[in-house]
Amino acid sequence: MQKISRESLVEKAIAMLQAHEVSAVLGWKKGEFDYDITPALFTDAEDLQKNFVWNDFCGANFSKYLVEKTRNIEGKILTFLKPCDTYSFNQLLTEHRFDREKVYAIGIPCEGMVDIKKIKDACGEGIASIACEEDVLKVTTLYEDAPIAIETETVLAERCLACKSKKHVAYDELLGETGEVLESNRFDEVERLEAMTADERFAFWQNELSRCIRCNACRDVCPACTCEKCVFDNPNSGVENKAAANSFEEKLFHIIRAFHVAGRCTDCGECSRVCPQQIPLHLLNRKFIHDIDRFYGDYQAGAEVGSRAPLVDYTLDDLEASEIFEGRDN
Amino acid sequence: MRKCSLSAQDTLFAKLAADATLYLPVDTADGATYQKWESGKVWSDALNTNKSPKEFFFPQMEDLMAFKTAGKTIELIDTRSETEDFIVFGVRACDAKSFEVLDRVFLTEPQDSYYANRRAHGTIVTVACTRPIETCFCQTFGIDAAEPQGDVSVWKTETDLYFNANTPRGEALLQKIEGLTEEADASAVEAQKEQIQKVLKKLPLKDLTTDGFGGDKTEALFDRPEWKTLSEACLGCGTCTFVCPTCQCYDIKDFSTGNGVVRFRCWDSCMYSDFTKMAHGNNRLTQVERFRQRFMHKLVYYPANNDGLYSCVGCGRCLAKCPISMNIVKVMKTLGGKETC
Amino acid sequence: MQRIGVFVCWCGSNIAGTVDVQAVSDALKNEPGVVFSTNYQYMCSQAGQDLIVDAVREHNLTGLVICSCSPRMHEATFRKTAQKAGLNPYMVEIANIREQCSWVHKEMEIGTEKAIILGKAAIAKVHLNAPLTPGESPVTKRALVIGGGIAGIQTALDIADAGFKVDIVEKLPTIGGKMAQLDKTFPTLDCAACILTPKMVDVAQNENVRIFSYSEVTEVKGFVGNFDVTIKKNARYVKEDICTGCGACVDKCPMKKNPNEFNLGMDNRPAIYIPFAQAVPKVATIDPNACNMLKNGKCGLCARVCTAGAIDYTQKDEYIEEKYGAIVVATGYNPISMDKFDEFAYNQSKDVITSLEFERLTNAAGPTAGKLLRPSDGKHPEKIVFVQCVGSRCDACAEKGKEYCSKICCMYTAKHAMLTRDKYPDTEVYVFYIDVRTPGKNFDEFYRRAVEEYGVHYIKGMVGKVTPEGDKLIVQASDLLADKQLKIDADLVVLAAAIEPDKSARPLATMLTASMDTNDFFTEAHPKLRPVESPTAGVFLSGCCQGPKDIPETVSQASAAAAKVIGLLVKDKLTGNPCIASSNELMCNGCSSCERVCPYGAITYVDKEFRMPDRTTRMRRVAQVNPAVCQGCGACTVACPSGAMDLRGFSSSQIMAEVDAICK
Amino acid sequence: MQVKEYKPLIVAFCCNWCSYAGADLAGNNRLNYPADVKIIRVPCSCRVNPMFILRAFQRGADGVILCGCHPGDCHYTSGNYFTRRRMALLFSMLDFLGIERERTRVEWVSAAEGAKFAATMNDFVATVTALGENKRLEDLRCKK
Repeated sequence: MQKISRESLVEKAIAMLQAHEVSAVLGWKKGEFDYDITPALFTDAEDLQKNFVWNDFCGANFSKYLVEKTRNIEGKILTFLKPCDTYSFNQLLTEHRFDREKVYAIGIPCEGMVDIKKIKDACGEGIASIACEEDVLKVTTLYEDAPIAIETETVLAERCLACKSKKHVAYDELLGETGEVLESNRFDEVERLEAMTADERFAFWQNELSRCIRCNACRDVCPACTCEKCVFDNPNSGVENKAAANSFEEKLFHIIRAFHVAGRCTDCGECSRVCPQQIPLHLLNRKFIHDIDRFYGDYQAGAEVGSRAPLVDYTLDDLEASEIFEGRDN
Repeated sequence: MRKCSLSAQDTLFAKLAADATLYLPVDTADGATYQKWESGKVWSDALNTNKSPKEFFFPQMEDLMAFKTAGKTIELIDTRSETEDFIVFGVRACDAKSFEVLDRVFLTEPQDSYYANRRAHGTIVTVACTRPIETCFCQTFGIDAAEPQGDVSVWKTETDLYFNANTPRGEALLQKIEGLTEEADASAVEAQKEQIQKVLKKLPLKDLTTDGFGGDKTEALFDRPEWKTLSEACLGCGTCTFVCPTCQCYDIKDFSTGNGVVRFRCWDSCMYSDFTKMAHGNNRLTQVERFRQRFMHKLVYYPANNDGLYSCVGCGRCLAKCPISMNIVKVMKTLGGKETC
Repeated sequence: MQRIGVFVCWCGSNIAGTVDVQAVSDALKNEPGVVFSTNYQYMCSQAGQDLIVDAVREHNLTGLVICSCSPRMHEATFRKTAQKAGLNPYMVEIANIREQCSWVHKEMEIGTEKAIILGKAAIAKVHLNAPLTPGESPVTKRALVIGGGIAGIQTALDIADAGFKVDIVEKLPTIGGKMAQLDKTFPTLDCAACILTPKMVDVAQNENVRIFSYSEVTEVKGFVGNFDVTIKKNARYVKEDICTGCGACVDKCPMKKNPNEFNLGMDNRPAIYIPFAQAVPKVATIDPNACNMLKNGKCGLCARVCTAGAIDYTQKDEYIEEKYGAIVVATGYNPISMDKFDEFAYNQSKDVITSLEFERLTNAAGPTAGKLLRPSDGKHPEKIVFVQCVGSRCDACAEKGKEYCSKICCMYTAKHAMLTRDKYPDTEVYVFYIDVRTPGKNFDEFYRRAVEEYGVHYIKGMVGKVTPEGDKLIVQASDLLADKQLKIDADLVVLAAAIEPDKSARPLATMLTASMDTNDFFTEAHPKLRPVESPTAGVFLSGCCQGPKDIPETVSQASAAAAKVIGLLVKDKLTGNPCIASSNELMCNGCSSCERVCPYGAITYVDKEFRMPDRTTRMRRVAQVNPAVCQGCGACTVACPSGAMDLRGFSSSQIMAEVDAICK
Repeated sequence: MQVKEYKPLIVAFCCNWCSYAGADLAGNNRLNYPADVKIIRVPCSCRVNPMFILRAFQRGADGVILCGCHPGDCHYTSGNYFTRRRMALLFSMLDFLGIERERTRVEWVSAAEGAKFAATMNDFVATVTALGENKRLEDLRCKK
């Protein structure tokens, strides 16, 4: 259950729309079921009243939409930003990807979003309805007579379990409270892989990446991937491909993509959320983040606008490439 | 109708796998996928596999031909080879129907020999869905989850597997396992069908109809303003296309290996900004147009050219997989049912 | 499709000894696009070059591959040959089959095989070569020198003497800099003023030189040959062109008690002042923080006594915009603050002074008229302790001081010690040092004279503490050579404070997009080969802004910088290197990654309207490379995630084609 | 039966100002190193895109080495500092994916270090030869 109510967001949005302070509201729209929420632009109060949703399923990060929507919409856009979204928001501003003046950003607290896959694993397929209550989700299914209550905590998305920050690093206004940067265990899985032998790591990634269907959802949802033309869509880039012919091309795509967002990725976790094949793509990004932290000192992309990403920076006594494995024998 | 005890499953699979490669859905940590059966692999009860079985006939990537270069000479190489026999076991009714959609594209003249080759060697064994889920809407397209088509239909009960051959190829397959099966009456199957019908009536999408769609609705639908809002959040990725059992678009590309060129085809998505890009540019320049194309094709253009057959089978994969949860159901509910223009 | 000619050189037996050149030219003849292939004994000879020219004409060749020695040897030669044959010179690629093949491999078979592969790589690359033309930009024939110390003066004089206009911007009311404050100069001991002031006069009188004193640079735009600079001329409340420098106002000014900067605060000056007698320009300046008229509107005495009518209390800061072709940074240095060095009691006793203060104390124009007297009581000091390396060569971990050697202290301390002993032989002089570093012409001899002829006590060891006790300063120190602790009751302690770049350098570096090291010294374009150029084209370095220097070194660097400036200004047009980065504006995201890795500040962003593929028109921020500034390193091409940035002559597709050919 | 001796394929990217000149010097001094090393000249090590390195592996390279000026000596002042960060991170990622870390290397070779260039190449070839053929980053389509 989210601490801030849907009603207070709707009320704010309607007020701003009616005062002509903004011309559109970027929000989460009610879906077919209780869990399939779609990002949408609302322009009238009625639509907001009827279809605006704010609950435990509003995982989508809106920051990237601002790149396109600020171009195509006259006037300001009101957008609601969860703490993790604000990092992407700042990073995009650092890279001049949208006009800050065209956005009214409202920071809202987030208690973590749930993962529908985990709910299905817990309750079985055939979800008929889900009600978000305090700390509990009440799930009815097509095959169970009684509703099943599951603790929200147990079905939180992986990325929320390892939440890096409850602090809003950008906003025009806060609704509810902002929190603190958290100590998280988000690098544990990276370290678990690092502790494996090279053969084991190879087998792990071979298994994961071989499932990739190159739908580009990871790239297209990624707030760091806002290139006018992606190298993988550009026949002149030398790496363009539409489908991975073999394990080399599977690796090529994901290595280069991770490299291109290295130092710019805020670790929002959208890539893994949207992957239809459930490949833990965020681990590649986290590997880069973890390495950057270890090699060059802690750096959080998006923590502040205008900060210099580690890959466009250097110090005279940086680690040598030959030194990165020192103290590791696997 | 033949039946065999569920406990004899493995013997049955071993028999089938003896002279044809047998594929069936197997559970993995990340959902069910079709895998080559070998001893120890367990047939999954999952309703939908992650990817549809269309790739058995229309793989995501396949070589069409090759050129070998040496100095200034170039030699053309036919890379085709006759496919070996294979069986796809455990196909759901919706996916089974998708083969008809694909056949109408690939097997009409000029026939796609790569597809035809595979189709000629594949036997499809379907299975009835006892536990359809909220994303299922095959009924909308007249598909009966209790009566799956394919070469052989299978009903799985608590204790037994029931088989019914629908085609000569299916007959041949049943022949092969005759020793492992016995003749059976249909009462258990009928009971199951009834049960399935009851569930189907409970499904949230049971009332979804194709009203307002069909081959003659181009004008009525093309300029509807709702396309804009529907496509508003579309990321332009290819997830819906690639998990869809009926999407059949592909791109043909050349890959230079250094010693020659491999000409291959791979799935393409009309949601991509570079789809059918030609020398003059793209014919659909905005995501609204691309988004509209995908659904107009499934609900209008395809039926217009294929005797009213829709190129959606209601499997629900796109409902489950779309990163932003925009899908054909939302499109149909928004645009359908009305005769406005 | 290119029509490629392949020319395999034997280099006598240098190549032909280990590579079957006939086999190489035969094998490469079969490569796609190759219409002509041959080999010859010496391709770089006149006959060899003629062979190439003839082949180009006969076979209509569009691209050339020369399999020969290193491109570092003869690339330029063969480019000229191509030009002679009517081709663009950049349609040539060299396969290095000598240094990197025949000379490092022994067996003919292996050498030949590798030479063929290297040839194929060059062919693959030349397929993608495009004609390149260096860009041209005009040169504004005027230089700007920022800083009017000896470095700036020398640079300006040399540039002016070559016939170019040059402007000096000095932030203080007079030029002259630190040298003007010095008493004598080492190792010759001639008086600083005697050698500096004539130069100050020269520069003031040189008709090619304009001096903007009491001014600073506030904005720099543009690039090499074409800088647009804004100079802020601070209001000095005296009309510079009218003031005669008579000094009547200075004498009459009632606000007399203001610390005199020129004497480092050791005496006072009035609110209206001329820093020193030989100041250039010799005009008065009103200190607005001290002047009663400016603060309270009461007084006006100076205006009344000024017969020339130069006083103008309403003067405002003035902004001047000027174009320059080259900029020389000569912002100089300052001694570091002694605030963090409590152990030396600098802030506790007036008799602990820095070496620069010592200079003023011994200077005839200084606060004591050149008599060496203690600042506290005006008595003659009988025991003086000089402490070297105060704040120099510090441990990186210590949070005070500098890691580097300030370079000049050893010599001026020897000078101070020697001069003291010379003038006051009764004075005992101690010098504490870590090392004495005196390389330089006549430097070590100078130091040895101090020790041997003048009896200065040089003690290797660091001073641990200075404690004022009564009218004495108790200096606790260790003598490392004798391995004992010393206590000296000194009358005067002189600290050789480390020197650091002037504080104005950092913001200036930002304006100039010139890079600095962690100590805020400007970085050279190359530490050995281009020591007076900054990596930013058109920006040059003179004097201590680049690193600690003594006067002779400063002057030679100043002249070197001037020579570089003259070399630039003498050109009517600048021809660039055509192998530079260029941005595909349609693909550019405007994300600034490229700009951040560019060492030359060659990349800028413009908002530009584009017609997009979806038929909309959009304002987009896109990167543009200034061809006059880009040096072609390619750092930006990798920083660019979309691949919009590419490098001409070394494009991504060219390099990948080479990779493919090698790995075939 | 005759077993063909395994010869690795090594791609060496050398910056024009230091390492390429170092390689030239190795030639001038007739210092041998295996012909398996093929050099590609780039203006600066910072011109080398990770895509080039992966491309080389795809096309059949068994090892890729990047040579540039020593830190502090870059002809373009800062190029090799960026190279150092990029390659440290890229190599770490390749290792994370289970690709043998010995197949990639960065080495600073000045124009005066002909001997170092030859020694480096000898050592790198020996290391890669011991590893054997690159299997983990290969593209079978590119094999003959």
